Amino acid sequence: MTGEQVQLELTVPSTAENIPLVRHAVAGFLDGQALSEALASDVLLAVTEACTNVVQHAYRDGSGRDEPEIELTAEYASSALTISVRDRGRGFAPRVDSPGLGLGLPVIAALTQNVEIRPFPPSGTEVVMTFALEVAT
Amino acid sequence: MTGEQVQLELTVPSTAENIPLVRHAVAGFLDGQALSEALASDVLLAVTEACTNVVQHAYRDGSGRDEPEIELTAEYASSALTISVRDRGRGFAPRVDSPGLGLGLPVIAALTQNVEIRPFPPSGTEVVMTFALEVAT
Amino acid sequence: MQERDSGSHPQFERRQVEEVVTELRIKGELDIGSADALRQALDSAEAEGAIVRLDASDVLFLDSTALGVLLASAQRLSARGGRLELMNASPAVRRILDMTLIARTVHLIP
Amino acid sequence: MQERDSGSHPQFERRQVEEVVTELRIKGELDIGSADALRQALDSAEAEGAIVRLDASDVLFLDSTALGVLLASAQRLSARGGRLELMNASPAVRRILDMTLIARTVHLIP
Ligand SMILES: Nc1ncnc2c1ncn2[C@@H]1O[C@H](COP(=O)(O)OP(=O)(O)O)[C@@H](O)[C@H]1O
Ligand SMILES: Nc1ncnc2c1ncn2[C@@H]1O[C@H](COP(=O)(O)OP(=O)(O)O)[C@@H](O)[C@H]1O
Repeated sequence: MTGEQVQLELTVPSTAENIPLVRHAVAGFLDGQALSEALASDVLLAVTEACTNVVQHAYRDGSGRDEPEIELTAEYASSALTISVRDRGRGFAPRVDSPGLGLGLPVIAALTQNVEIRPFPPSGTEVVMTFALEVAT
Repeated sequence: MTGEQVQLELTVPSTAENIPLVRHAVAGFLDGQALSEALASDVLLAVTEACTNVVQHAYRDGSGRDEPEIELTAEYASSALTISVRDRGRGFAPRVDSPGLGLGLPVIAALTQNVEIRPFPPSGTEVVMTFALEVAT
Repeated sequence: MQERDSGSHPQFERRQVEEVVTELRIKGELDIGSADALRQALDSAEAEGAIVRLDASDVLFLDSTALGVLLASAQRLSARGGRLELMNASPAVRRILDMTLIARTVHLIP
Repeated sequence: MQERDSGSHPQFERRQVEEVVTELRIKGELDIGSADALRQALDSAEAEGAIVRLDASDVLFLDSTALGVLLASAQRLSARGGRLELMNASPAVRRILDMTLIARTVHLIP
């Protein structure tokens, strides 16, 4: 370990019950870093929203996958924390019948320095969230 | 003009009536390029959604700006079309009282190869949409 | 088991229903710039009866704002036992309709 | 001009109102994993009266899914002339409340 770049990788079944588990894992990962409490809680909220979207939307209408999963990578470099949440679901698609309030993506966008949404081949979605770290010398 | 990279830049007052105008300008810009009709109409839809969000959300509660504007840049390179929609509004923020159905961002994400949302300093929002072009020789 | 029984001895009933359908033909682009006009046109059509059929032959563009207006109308109509139908949608218009699965609320006529 | 007049000669009325408030203290993290439990707890509280006060002292986390549950409850209560109140929100909880301006629907008690 050089202390330059620290990584977390996590794959869990895509279920509602696993959302707190993922959040706690990320919290543990962040604990090792010098993050302000406010930033850490923003990160946990954004991660939760992204993972909740996987559970609610990605594998709807049983997209062929036997074992729907959430994949998460967190990477902590000197100036930014980057967290990617991926699924192998049906791909990003709007829903007029969403059970949610439509606040997930806006909350993520409001909390992050940058959010990217893109296909995750062959058919899933990747949401990459970047958080600017406080200036660290 | 080398034909390698073609650009469109556009700044219009942020009003509902200007949305078709922006769309038509982009349509005109795309006309010069070899895009399939299906891709072109996806682009126009995504652009419309992003600009509509500026009109509906960016300058709400009069964010100090005398002349709220939508700024758009379209850049056509050999393998991708990149369109950036920017505002100088209050910054991205979720709304439980949004008048919309919450379909704008999801529609954009579904239509694009990649969408990025990020702050546009000092206080606005930039939405960068990338469309993969059909393989052109 | 009653259901099973009637399942194996199917019965058919046929009747004719007279429906009054209000057709509304729309020409132009439907977005936030024309959403109010669309809303008003639908309001007037709804006042004539509970079944409204939009002819979208000449709708060149339709976005999520317009979709929201259609959806609201469809919901009002179906609450009255009616429905909103949409016919002759172009490929561009179908794209957003399909994408959002709105066909569950608005009745698409191919 | 009647309004102007009463404005320049202000009148005051004071009365006492007896309210029954159902307080609900929540402990834990509120997300999609606990949304059903939250919904049920609110349902039961709503059955007791039209004013429900959540004590969020021990709510360690609250996301947009939980917010949706609160909002639905707040709307049901206010339709009955009541309200949903939330007190003792931690900074992390306040963050999402402030961000979404939910305070217009849920009454925050500082
Ligand atoms: N991982 C995903 N896979 C497929 N579709 C998604 C995914 N995440 C989000 N979406 C789509 O984006 C929409 C908006 O998401 P969001 O803003 O979180 O609101 P909500 O989940 O409340 O609908 C969802 O309704 C869904 O249609
Ligand atoms: N340019 C912007 N500036 C500020 N907030 C925005 C902007 N674009 C979108 N938003 C926020 O994101 C939310 C989701 O946008 P969208 O998916 O288009 O749904 P809708 O516009 O129907 O609410 C909006 O309700 C708003 O709170």
